[in-house]
Amino acid sequence: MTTIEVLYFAWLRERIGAGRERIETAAPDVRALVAQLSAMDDRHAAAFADLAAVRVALDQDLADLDAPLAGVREVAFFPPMTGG
Amino acid sequence: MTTIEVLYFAWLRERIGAGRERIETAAPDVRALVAQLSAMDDRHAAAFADLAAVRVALDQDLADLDAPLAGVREVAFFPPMTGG
Amino acid sequence: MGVRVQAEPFDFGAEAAAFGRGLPDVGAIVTFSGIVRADGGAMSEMVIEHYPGMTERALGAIRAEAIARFGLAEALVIHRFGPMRPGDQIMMVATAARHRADAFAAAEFLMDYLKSRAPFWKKETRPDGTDWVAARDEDEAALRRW
Amino acid sequence: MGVRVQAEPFDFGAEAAAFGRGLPDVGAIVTFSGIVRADGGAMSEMVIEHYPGMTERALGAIRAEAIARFGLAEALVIHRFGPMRPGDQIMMVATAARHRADAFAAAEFLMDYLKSRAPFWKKETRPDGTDWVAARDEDEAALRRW
Repeated sequence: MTTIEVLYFAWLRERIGAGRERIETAAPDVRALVAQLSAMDDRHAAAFADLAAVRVALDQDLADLDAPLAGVREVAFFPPMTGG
Repeated sequence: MTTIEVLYFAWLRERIGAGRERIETAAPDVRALVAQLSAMDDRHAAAFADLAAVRVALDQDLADLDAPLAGVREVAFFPPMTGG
Repeated sequence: MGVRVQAEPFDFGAEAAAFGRGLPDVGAIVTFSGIVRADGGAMSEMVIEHYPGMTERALGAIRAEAIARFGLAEALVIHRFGPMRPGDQIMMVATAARHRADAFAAAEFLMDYLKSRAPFWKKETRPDGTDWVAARDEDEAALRRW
Repeated sequence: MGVRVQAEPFDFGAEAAAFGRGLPDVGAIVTFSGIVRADGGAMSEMVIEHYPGMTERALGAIRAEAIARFGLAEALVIHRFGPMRPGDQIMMVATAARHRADAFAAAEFLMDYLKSRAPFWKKETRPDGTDWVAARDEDEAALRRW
């Protein structure tokens, strides 16, 4: 078990009701972490209901859902970006 | 015979030694006018020696060497443009 | 100094003028600026959220890639976050190169990557409510040309 | 007001800022500015000759075509003539559109046509003498993409 910071932005943040939480996890990859988070409560389940609309960054670099979590300290979930 | 203003720019102006001259001509098209001008003296002949390097405008619109001169009052000769 | 992420408005004219000063052997400067559209009065406020830390990191990487790929003499990215109103400047990029083709291509490259790879999210307030702007398929597709 | 041909220098930053003000429903502004390159010190002076009357007419037509083709809200062309030194601004264009693709394409279109279809000629002074700049094949080729 390690402790990671999980961050949420835009509508993921709003659905979950928090921008950041500290999570104890043994998840080997992002997909397993998402499963753990989704099982926490209805808010998390709603936020991750459509994974095609969710993007992830590991320690501030874009990654995909199958990326391993070994050594990662900060995981962020957010919708597709809309800057510019 | 009609009278037209003939203008020269850039190295055509320098070779001919004048930026503008009034020419009496019966030339039906630009090519005939070029022949008339080239026959005037060595300077004009030198300016028109390489027609591939000469562009023409009739009354301030780009045209080509076969364009008719009927009704035209101002003919300008110059090299390919290099603005911007 | 080539990337700035800030809540404060910036002066596009002053930034554009300062960007061009003193760059040796630069023949071409291109700027792009993005402005909040009113959409005929339908949009009253926009709020931009971002991911502090990752934003600077992502923009810095995109800028470095543009400089290397197009041989730029300089490149600048400024992007705001927080609340904005129609007519406000959201962001700008500027590129400087010897020739115009590189300056144009680099500015478009910066914009295409910034749109879909820098962590910003827009939320708009319209008469029927407030909602997050959906990403456009053509923005993702635009990346494929590079 | 969309075309200016002048001997005097212009203030790029001020022009760029003024251009963007008060344009309704514009989301994207692109500017290009052309600067006299020193070419590593090899070029000491440039003189631009033009064809008064035709210049304004040609630039006006190119601008009108860009506005129509790309649905621009506004477009500006400023081009200087006369003597200039390395680092001086030669010219600028600015385009305003709803979306960035049109603003970028219109600015490139304006530049491509202006380069080869507006009656300007550059003469450069270098250590080995003074001569007219030759037109580049790629500038003529650039027109074929439109």
